[in-house]
Amino acid sequence: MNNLLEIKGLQTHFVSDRRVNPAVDGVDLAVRKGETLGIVGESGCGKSATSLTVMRLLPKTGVRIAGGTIHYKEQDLLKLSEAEMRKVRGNEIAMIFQEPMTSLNPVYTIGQQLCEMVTLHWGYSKAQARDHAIQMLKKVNIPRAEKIMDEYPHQLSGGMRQRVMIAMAMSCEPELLIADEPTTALDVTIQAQILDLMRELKEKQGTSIMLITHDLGVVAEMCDRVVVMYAGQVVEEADVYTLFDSPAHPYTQGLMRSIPKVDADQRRLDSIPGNVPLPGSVASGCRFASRCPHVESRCTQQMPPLFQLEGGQRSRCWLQEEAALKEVTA
Amino acid sequence: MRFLVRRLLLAVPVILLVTIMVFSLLHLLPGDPATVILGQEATPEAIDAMREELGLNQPIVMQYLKWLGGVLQGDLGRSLVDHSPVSELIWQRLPATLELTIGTFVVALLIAIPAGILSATRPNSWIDYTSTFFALGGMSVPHFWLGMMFIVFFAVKLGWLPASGYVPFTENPLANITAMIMPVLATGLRESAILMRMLRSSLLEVMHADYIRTAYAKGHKESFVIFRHALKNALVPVVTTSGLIVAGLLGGLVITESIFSIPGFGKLIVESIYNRDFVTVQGAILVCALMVVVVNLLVDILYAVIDPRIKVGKEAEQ
Amino acid sequence: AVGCSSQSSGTDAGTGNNSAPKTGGTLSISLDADPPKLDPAFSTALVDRMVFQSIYDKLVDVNENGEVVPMLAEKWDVSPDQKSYTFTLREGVKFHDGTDFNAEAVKFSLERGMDKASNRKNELNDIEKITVVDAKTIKIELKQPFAPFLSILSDRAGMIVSPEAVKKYGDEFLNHPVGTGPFVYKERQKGSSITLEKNPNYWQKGLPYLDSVTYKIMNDANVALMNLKSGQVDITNKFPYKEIENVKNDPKISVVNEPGQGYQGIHLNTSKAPFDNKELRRAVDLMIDRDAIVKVVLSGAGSAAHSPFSKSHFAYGDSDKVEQPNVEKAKELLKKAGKENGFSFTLKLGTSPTNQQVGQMIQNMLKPAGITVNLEKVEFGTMLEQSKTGNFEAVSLGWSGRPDPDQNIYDFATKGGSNNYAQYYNPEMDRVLKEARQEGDQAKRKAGYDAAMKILNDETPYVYLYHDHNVFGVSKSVQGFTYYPDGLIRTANISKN
Amino acid sequence: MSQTVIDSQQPAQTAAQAESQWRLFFRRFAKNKLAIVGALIFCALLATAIFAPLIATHDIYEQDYNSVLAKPGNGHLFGTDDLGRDVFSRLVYGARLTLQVAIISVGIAVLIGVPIGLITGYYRGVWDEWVVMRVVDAMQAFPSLILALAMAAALGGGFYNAMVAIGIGFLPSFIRITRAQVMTVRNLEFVQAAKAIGASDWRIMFRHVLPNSMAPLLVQITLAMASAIIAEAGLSYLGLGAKPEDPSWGSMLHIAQGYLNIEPLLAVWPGLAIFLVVLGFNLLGDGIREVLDPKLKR
Amino acid sequence: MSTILEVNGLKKYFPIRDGALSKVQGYVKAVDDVSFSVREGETLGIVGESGCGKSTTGRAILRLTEPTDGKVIFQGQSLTELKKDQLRKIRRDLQIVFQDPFASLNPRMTIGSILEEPLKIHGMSNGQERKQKVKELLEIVGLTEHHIGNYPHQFSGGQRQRIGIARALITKPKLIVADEPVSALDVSIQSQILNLMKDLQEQFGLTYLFISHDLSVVRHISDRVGVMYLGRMVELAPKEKLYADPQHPYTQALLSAVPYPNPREKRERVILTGDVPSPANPPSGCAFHTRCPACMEICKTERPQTKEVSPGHFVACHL
Ligand SMILES: Nc1ncnc2c1ncn2[C@@H]1O[C@H](COP(=O)(O)OP(=O)(O)OP(=O)(O)O)[C@@H](O)[C@H]1O
Ligand SMILES: Nc1ncnc2c1ncn2[C@@H]1O[C@H](COP(=O)(O)OP(=O)(O)OP(=O)(O)O)[C@@H](O)[C@H]1O
Ligand SMILES: [Mg+2]
Ligand SMILES: [Mg+2]
Repeated sequence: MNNLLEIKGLQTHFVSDRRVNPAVDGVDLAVRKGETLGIVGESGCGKSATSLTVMRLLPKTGVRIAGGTIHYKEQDLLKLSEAEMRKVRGNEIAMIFQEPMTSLNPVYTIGQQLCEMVTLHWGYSKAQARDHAIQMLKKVNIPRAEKIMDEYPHQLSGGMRQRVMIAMAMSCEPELLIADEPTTALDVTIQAQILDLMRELKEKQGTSIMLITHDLGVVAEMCDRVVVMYAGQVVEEADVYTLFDSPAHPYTQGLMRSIPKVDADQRRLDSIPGNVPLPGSVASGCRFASRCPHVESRCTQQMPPLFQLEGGQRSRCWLQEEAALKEVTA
Repeated sequence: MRFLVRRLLLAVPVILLVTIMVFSLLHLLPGDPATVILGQEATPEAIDAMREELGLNQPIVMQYLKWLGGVLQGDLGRSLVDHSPVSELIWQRLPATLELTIGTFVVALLIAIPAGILSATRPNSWIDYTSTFFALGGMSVPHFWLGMMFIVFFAVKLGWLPASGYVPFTENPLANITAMIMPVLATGLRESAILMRMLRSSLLEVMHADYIRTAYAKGHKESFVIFRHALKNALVPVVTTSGLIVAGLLGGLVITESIFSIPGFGKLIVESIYNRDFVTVQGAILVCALMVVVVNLLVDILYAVIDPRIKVGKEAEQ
Repeated sequence: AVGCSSQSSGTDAGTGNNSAPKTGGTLSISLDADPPKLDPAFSTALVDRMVFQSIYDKLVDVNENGEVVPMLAEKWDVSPDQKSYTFTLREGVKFHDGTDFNAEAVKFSLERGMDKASNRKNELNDIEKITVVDAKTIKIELKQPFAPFLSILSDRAGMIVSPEAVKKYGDEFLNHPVGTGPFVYKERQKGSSITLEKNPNYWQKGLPYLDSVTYKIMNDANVALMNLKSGQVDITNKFPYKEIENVKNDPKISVVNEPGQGYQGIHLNTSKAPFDNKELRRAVDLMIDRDAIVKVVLSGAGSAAHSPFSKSHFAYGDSDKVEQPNVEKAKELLKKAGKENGFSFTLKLGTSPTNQQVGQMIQNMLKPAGITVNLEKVEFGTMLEQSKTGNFEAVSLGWSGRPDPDQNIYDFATKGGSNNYAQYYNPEMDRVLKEARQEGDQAKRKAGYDAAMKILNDETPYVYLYHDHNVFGVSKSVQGFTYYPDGLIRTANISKN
Repeated sequence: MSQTVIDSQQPAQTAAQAESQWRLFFRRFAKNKLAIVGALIFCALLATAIFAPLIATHDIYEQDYNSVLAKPGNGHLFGTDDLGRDVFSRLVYGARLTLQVAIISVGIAVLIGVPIGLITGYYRGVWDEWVVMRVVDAMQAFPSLILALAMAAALGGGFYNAMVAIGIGFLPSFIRITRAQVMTVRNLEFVQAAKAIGASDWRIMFRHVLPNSMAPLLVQITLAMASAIIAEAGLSYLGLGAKPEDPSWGSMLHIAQGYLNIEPLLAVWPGLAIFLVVLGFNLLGDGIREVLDPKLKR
Repeated sequence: MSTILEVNGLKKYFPIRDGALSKVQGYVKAVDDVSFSVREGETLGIVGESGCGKSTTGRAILRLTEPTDGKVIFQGQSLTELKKDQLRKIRRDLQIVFQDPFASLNPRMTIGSILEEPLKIHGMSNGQERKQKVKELLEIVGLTEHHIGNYPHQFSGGQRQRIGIARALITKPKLIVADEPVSALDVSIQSQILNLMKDLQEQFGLTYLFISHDLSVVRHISDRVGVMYLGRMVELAPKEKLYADPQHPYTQALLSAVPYPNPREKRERVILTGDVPSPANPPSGCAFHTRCPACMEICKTERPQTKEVSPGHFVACHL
């Protein structure tokens, strides 16, 4: 199997006020070596929670990982000790966050923050680390790399900071890069630069990327395969062409139709009525049922499994029951 | 340097205002200096003569300007009561108060920093609850009462420490330290509580910051994340509070000073108010205000040292 | 025989006073307040006088029995008309700064006290002229006979300062005091301590025994006591009354508890309602249970008062008889004043715990007669001004007392007297008191004061409450401590084991 | 271009389920155990103050010279004081004074400080920068106890004057906090929205800005109440403050200090009472802060 | 169609101070000489990157921030010259919808009182009628009268934005400035709101000034589109023209940077180098010259004039 990361039946529950919020409720997905996997879905559907669970960076209290496994290479990350996990973090799996503005420590220079990585994981000396850091900055196309080393985050623009974040994430040559909405906070022209850079790095270093976004445009440009999440679950998975050509799940379909197009005029947009249900509020049945145009009685009673369709596509909708191949994941 | 000069210049109107406030406040006090200084048996003639001599018959604005003129030439005037130069009185009283202030502050920091870190990094644990409870308890004990209880316990019952009586450090360091233990603890506990709460909440806030998550994502240990990445960021509000505490202590130790009979600055001011020794009060409060200005300045400089985003000179509006 | 209140007699507080006094050592005396001015001419506070006893000598002193005895003046003659005093001065006495003590210095010091800026002016008002006869003789002529004159000279007014030092330091003399006393001023830490050193050239041979004396300022009597117990202090000038009983059997501490010369009481403002009415003043006076106050507030360290004269004054006697509280009689008086249903007044009092206790007790005691007392705490400076300007109905303000009876009554009860806050005026009173101060014969003077008290106790511009005792805590290692009726600690004879 | 995608899945509740901000507040508050303790202490204080006549066992003014400084027992739960009065009953009535201290002095600070902070923070400008804030600076450079002391002396002693003095001492902090808060809130979009619909400045200040600036003020109020109680005790301890016969805890301490060696319990009771009540206010304030502080939400 | 709003040479400079008391160190030229007009019933879209002054333009038009210079004429009245009181009256006709559906509703007021407030302020109708109007409007924007007593935090982002729109609508305004009304919303919700806004426009004959950074959203809703860069309007044209035939190099780059939601269409992109300069220190001449792929000498020194390259198509470029 060439899966670098394989998440099975992951359940991450937030517990507060004695209320359980099943933010991630049975997620299955896999990232293959060298590919870019896109994860899309509305706000709050559990994208970040999933990725933080992989990194084991969730808050210490108020969280329960209720089930599932996360296999990275041969090991289950959920079973590693904290010390073992620290060796994975940054070194083998790196992460970039959405907010480049706040993800860098404001009181240390860029250089100080960049050097930490290699001194920690690779045991570099100060001088070596510095050289390496400058190297990395150059790789992410930062002009005046030497000077930037001694500057503080607030002296850089958002795009620059995100480059620094990427440089930092890449500096231990991780095998997997988790990018949680890396460009959402940036302007389109800057976003284009960053996406370009990520593509380039991926091609050069062969890093696998798990790209979380809510922007289907970004998905279309960057990803090989896409996982669509809705209310804590994976509702559809497909390679990027299939997804845009023939989305199987009604939610994906609705999503596609509700985006205004920059290159075409539409009188009216299609829209999905209603709101995403509160996590845990749908007791049974399909979580999308209340907004689904194709809803049937079964939908509200029985949760559809993730049907395996042709071409590696998967969809969590009863409509696909017939079309489904034999193997069905619950 | 330019910044320092400008900051000090900016402090001038504040200090002028302080002096005007003191001046007016003192003159609102019933009981003029001549009456009070001369005491019970004084005849009206003696009081008049005294008023004349002290220049109290002049219009109040003139009195103020005259005093101010002296101050500008570096002369704080002479005490109305014993004619000694006010600056000398202040110099005599400052060491004890400074010692008390520094001691209090050190005690506060020694308690607050470990306790604050422990409770912020283990929120809602028993450590957190205990230190929160003790901190809030510490904030709630009237420190003069604590001082009294200390005396009862450590001095009277156990006889470990002298009940009171200040000995200058230069005279007898050991006696000085034993005499300062109780007062420093009595005030230090309270201030440590305040600082600890401040550190806890600011550290808690910082621990939720994105860059802390980044630090963890790099694979750092928790202790490294806390001490290297979080603590420095959490210090700004702590420094602010420290500044307020130190500024408050300089003139605010009156009660501690009177419980433990420490000839301090606060006591000087209060005694002088009671004696209607206006010149001394004005001088002392002026010095107090100046010290507050200096402390604030130090706080600002510290801000800039801690946080590169804050340029020295940017007013830190709370 | 420690702590007993044997009348007007000196009490040796030390133990084993049979052995020869040891020389050397430092004596620590705690004072309840920081002496503001170490210059007798400008001194305003009682506590100054404690320190003065060590630094300055006076022309005359009082002995344990309150009698005037020689000090810097070896002897004196009084002219038959009582208006001229000729003092023969001790020879070979030197000031601390090495200059000679002589008649010029005496003249200088007295005239300094007569200056209008001096606080002694009032006391020395009657001096007409001072003449230096020769180096060891000085003659003082008075405007009119003035019986308290010698008593006055036994206090601050009679202290002789070094003229050279005054010239040298001017205004600052009070911070560089120079006298002829047994101890020399060394330094002071304002608010904290005053240190004196032995005067090696003291005129009394062999004295003082001690090497140095340190006065430590301890505002709180309890704190002072703790320091006494722990040995940081040898003598305390104030003692917590409630503790007197407790230390009775203390092996290390003895208590000296002796009548002082002062009294506590209440000025009733006779110039305005309600106390412009004599009956109401009398009613208040009548309702007060002084013994209770002495017992509760002073724990017995005092005595009920009905006159300004304590047991240490020759004028003490029947005038000080206290009536027991009497509601019926008080109500009658109220009725006579047209206030059957009672009345209310505001009593201003100081902020000390004792003041407040007394105030509350009085409030309580007047209640049965229907008199409501509103207590108002006033900070001392404010109280002083309001008292002097008559801005009060009743104000609780005592007097620390002076050796001569005149000094305890004259300015309080005569028209325009500096302490006559009650603004009381009775020409008969003025006459009687004036006579008494000019009379040389003590028996006649006493009769005069008895007469004055008769009037005063009838008209009651001032409600005398109690005479407080001077209570000292003395370590048993202290020897030679003698109580003087002026309540001042004389250090020359003290030694320490 | 901050396209922060904000959680849009909050439930649309029906009116029946409607939960006001306050209810939410109380629900979160109720989870904070320490804050509950604080609230309980506060309620106990309130109850004690209200029902003092029922709780007290003796007339608090009745002096008994034959049993001064009695030890606890003999019908006196906490013993008697220097004038033979029942300490327990005096403590109970002292709750009234303590409550008054807290309410009056902080009330003064709030009634004067908040409007000043509100107006200067809203309009900014020369007045704010050169007058109000400089005066505030000057007041803060002034040692607060000394300010209170001098003012208490100037106003002529007495309980209410002490209150005023303490209240004025709190002014700077109330002005500052309100002002800082107002300066944040006035830039929020709903204030802009109010302006856009044509609301007058007055309406914006009092209807939009003020209610949304209350959170830190509420915290400050409880904490200031705690300090007010300590400050009054301090003033009483220095001999100013309440009337001698009135059982202010501070003046009880003042008197008790004279009997530390003989009857330390006399100092213990009022000290404990002050401690408990102040602790209550502090716990309450801390609890409110935790509940309101969005940054500490977890 | 007549012109309802005319903006002429609008400028807004924010002073930069070093500390509260010190001297002004310079200015952020948030809006620097912007002119355009809006016709009755149309939607004018304004796009541009973060910090280019879109919001400031919107606010300065409404005088929510006082413009530094320039003229704003609304229905023939010069807003910039109005007194405070007159301005408050005219605000019934001129409304705004904000980006942040969380911050733009007073969290301490119920929906009912939020919606009633404008009516109260303008003394429109009595209590009973007001309640009625609020109910009607809630239905129009897709909520129900059950919601009247609820507080903002009890609603989802999309619902809140509906409330924001309702508040803007309740005084029956002529022009609504919509400052990124859908940027904070999820795609599926965004389309609901866009549809609602379009419906309302038809129903009430509204005019929109629609501010957004999202080119596709602007394209969808606008009739004409203006592109802003660093406080200046670089291009303004009917949307078909602008999207089909962008003239300004910046517009071209912007359009090409938008990721297409179509994996098969890998276009040739103009990727701009560098970052948007700070408006506190804008480049000389043409503000875009530092990033422009077709920069000429003249661009560095001279600020280009706005030219009408074809009817209704304005461009500020030396090319
Ligand atoms: N630390 C936390 N404590 C409690 N609940 C949390 C926490 N983090 C996330 N959640 C909840 O978990 C659910 C999923 O959140 P998550 O952040 O994974 O969403 P997301 O898909 O990343 O959304 P977005 O696009 O807004 O980033 C949400 O309902 C959120 O409220
Ligand atoms: N009150 C203010 N004080 C100082 N500068 C301001 C102020 N408001 C805006 N600015 C500055 O003016 C410039 C334009 O801001 P504006 O908010 O109009 O941009 P925008 O195009 O709306 O950006 P966004 O897409 O981020 O909302 C920015 O650089 C901003 O920092
Ligand atoms: Mg997320
Ligand atoms: Mg904007």
